[in-house]
Amino acid sequence: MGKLRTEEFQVNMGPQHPSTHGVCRLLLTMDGEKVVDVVPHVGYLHRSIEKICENRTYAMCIPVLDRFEYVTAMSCNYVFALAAEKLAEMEVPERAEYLRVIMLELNRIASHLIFYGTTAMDVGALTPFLYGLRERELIVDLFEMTCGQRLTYNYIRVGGVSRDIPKEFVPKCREAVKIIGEKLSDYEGILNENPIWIARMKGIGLTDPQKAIAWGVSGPVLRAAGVKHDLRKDDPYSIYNKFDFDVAIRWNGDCYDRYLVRLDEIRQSLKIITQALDGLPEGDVRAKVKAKFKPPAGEVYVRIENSRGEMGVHLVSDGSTKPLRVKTRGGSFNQLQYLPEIVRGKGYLIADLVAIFATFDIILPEVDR
Amino acid sequence: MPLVLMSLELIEIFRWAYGLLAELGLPPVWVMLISYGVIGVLMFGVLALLALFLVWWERKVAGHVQQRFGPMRNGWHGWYQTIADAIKLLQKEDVDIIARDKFVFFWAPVLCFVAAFLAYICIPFGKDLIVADLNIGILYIMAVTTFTVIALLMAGWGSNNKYALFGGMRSAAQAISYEVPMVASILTVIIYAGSLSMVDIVQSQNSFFGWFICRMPFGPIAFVTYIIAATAEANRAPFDIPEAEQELVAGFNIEYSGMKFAMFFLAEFINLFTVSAIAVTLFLGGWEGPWLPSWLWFLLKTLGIVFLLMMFRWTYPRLRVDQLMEFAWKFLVPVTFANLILAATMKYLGWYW
Amino acid sequence: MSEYLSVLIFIAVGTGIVLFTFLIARLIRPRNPYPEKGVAYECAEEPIGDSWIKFNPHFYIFALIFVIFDVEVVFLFPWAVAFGQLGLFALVEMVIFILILFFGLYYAWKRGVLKWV
Amino acid sequence: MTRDELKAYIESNFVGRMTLLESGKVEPMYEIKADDLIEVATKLRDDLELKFDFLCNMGGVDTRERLEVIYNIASTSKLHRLDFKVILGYDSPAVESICPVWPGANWYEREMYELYGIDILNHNDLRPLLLPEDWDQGHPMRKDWDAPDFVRMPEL
Amino acid sequence: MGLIKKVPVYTENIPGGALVATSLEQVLNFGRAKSLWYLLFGTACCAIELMCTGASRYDFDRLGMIYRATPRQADLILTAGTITKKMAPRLRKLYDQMAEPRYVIAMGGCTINGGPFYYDSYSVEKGIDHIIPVDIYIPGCPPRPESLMEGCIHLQEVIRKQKLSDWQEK
Repeated sequence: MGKLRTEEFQVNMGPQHPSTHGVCRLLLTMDGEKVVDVVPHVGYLHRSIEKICENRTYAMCIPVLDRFEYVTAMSCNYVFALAAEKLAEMEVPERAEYLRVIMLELNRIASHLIFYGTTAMDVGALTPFLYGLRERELIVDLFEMTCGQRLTYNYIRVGGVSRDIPKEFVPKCREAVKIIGEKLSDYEGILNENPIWIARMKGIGLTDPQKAIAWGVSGPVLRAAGVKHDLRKDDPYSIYNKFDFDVAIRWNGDCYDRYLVRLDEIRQSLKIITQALDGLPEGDVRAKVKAKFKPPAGEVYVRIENSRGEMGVHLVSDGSTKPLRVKTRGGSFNQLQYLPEIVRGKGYLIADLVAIFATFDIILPEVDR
Repeated sequence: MPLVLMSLELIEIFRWAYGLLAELGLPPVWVMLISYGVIGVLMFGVLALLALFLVWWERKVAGHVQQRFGPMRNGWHGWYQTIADAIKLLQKEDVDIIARDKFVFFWAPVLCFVAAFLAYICIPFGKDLIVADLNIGILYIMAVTTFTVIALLMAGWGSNNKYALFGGMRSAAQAISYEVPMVASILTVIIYAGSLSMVDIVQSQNSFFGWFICRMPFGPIAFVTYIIAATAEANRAPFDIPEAEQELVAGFNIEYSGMKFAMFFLAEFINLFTVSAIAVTLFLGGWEGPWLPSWLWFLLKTLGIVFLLMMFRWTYPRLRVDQLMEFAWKFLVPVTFANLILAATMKYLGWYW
Repeated sequence: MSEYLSVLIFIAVGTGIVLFTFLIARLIRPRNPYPEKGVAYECAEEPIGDSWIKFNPHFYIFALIFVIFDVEVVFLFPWAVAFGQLGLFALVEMVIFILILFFGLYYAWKRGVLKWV
Repeated sequence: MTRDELKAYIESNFVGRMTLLESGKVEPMYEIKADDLIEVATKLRDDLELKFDFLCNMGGVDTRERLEVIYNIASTSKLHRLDFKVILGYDSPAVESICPVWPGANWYEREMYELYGIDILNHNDLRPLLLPEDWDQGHPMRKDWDAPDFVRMPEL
Repeated sequence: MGLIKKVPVYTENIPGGALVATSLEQVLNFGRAKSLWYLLFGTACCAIELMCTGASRYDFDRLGMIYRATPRQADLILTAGTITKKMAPRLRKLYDQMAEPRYVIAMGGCTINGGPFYYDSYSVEKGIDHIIPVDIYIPGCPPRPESLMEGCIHLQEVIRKQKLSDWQEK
């Protein structure tokens, strides 16, 4: 058939759209059902967290940073606390480190469960969404037991954690780990072999590892493209080098692999949590921190492996009680930047774009801050 | 109680009323008009109740599949939830969309509902319980239900909204693609029934092994292909791409609110019941069954199929639009036509029960 | 033919009932139009351009294939009804008829017409 | 490479082009001249021993005395990390775009342009990223920025 | 048409007319209250709690609340999350596009007055009541699902007390 020219037109997807996970606006240039180009417009959730942090003391920064990436608020707490500790060259009690690892990994699972649910929902399976959130509630209960909050925890502080865990925590946590481990096979049973699911996910949204690195893509998206890059192994922070776990990796870099990598990561996190619970030492949970915490002047960039990729903070201190600059970095920022690269000119349909967006697991506060 | 139920036969009432009217000395045409009119209104009442029930049931099924309860606060297990919804929709503002095409926008929901409603003229709810036993019954149903597509296309076009346009286009493409395999599966039944009349089709499968689904091997194939095509015709998940929430926000009905939206909603559930009723009539022996009154058998079987379609919706991911079309043309059409030839050959050779 | 009168009456009744419910709704619903309310909804943004656009012509090819098959189906209906009385000749004839159409479908398939957009 | 090896390697290979700063607490922090930026960055990326192929983060800093642009880079194969910065004055600060070296810098630069007013030279697209389209109140991340509805936290 | 608004006026002189008016009022209010379809609109942290409320443990559907993706069919906006200055016009647009009767629940501290982003923030709208009229405020950062449901039940009570005579019409 000869080329017949059709009219290209522009459609707004977002800021209020069920599958943009918040308030991203994708300006699509369409040719019929085909997506010719996509331009992300962000900033609808730009809350000036960095500016606020510059006017807060170090302790007060942490609750604000909770809202930087609320799906894994523990990571946000941790990365800032880690940066401040590095600046002040502070030692953290071992029990606190164990608790931090348990919380971080629980939070990673919670985040991936949301991913599982929302991705299934975006691809049109409505029920797995509720299953994912149902198991997430178990983890949320644990957090609530520990720090009294369901979503924004303010638990990991400079020098340790805010308080010790209650004594019911460990058995409850073991139980949750067991249940989630069992349910995980259910999740895989629902979707992994489903022909419609495979048809929708396989071969869609291929990422090129070299390009992805150049664009700063990290985390599960990069690992699904066959790059074995996990900061827990490559640039170990906290006590991750004490635990035995594998880096989940897949090689095709399509939506299906990104989905599988995340499910595998849940499994690895469960493994880490079990080991951490077994090895949990007694002792203090917080180092002595002065009421007016003043790290010496200097600057540091720390990065951790969050569920959406590398999360980092560049912290600049001028020796006063308030940081001079808190520059945060979230995985979604780079991934959303990279999104047009893999969609442009590939002839994906609007449904594919939704699947790609979902498996990139972009959440907007991390982009907009 | 069962005795009362068994004596409930609409046709008797109709005959009685007909005779009464004829005695009054009205011209026959008027008698026809009035009696059919009354039946039409009655049918609307039944369908409205049915749709209310189906919406409630859908929400309960969804709830229980998803390990929650669904509506609980309005009556016993929320039984009057949909009534509240209906009252709400009745008093919802009808927004004047500036850029719409006024005529098309207004008539789309009407056509959508009427198309769904017309099918009920020749659906046999039970023994002798049919409005008019048209001799081209099934062909007629196929013809009128297709009007729904035009209505959805009108809704998509008339809204002057890109998402709605996508929804309308998709629904048209989907409906015309699945029409062919659907009709081909129906034809396998017609070869054996030898008639297009719905009543004749039911009467030709008068024992359990006479049900067309039990005719090996083409019966089950035709049934499965019919169910797949019917799910697509009724725009149900996993074929609900015209209103795919995650892609097109709400698809063709994106700009509709209030009563106009309610008509689409109603038509969707009426269509769901229609395709299930056709499946029952063609493959599952219609009203045939022991002990219970015929209409109850029909209702039970139909609700069983409806339940099946609901379970589809809440378990499967959604197909992509191109996969959907390819599935229809590259798989269903060849399979159904091959099945048709197989059935015809076996009929000719006499290898069937 | 009197049965077919019921179709006409049902059309009238159906339309009448829908219009009646619209009328009731019109009586009890609030009405408060203002220009912002009537803007087409496009995910909370101002729509870009008109949505009455030239659509991909591929779409019509599906419609064409459908028309061909639908005409075939129209021929098949009387054939199926009368099949019991017709015998071998009708069977062979219809198989040939279907096969010819399938060559057409196969051709369209190979030309890549059966690809959506 | 470990931190000390990295320091030594850079000292010998980037003579006069990268100045070690005191402020870096964990990883070495260097200063690079604004004119030299692209060349040094390309070399950092392409050097077979360094292979800094991953731009973690970049952003502006307002220290009340000057403006800085910080770059945090890492290597996904060699697993080492490095920070460097470009120091700019307040009057017409401008820095070359490093998108040719690390394309991921694109949005960071757009963000820096609108929040700090640091001009990015040779950038292909400097539309506002985070702020509203009709923003006309200057560059809010500067320390001396103020606006009518900007409420400062009272000192505790 | 707005005829309904005048029903109390017409019926007050008829014997028993007031009864008709009030029962009509009750039936209509019942429909509105028991079938609040909310707009799928979440911006930030509260959206996660909104999701949880819709999910298995809390189950919004019990109250008859289901989500609609398009504002034309929604009755309620739950502003789940911070509204920034860039988002504010869009929120207003969404509200404008909703068909009446429409209700707003300000969920979470950010939408009530800016919450944790009140001080030192240059881009957060300090309270959505500058933009759209709010019926119910639910404090919390983010509010728990229980308090969200409580807020919705309160809104239902508010709706049940509406009068035909103050039917929204401008």
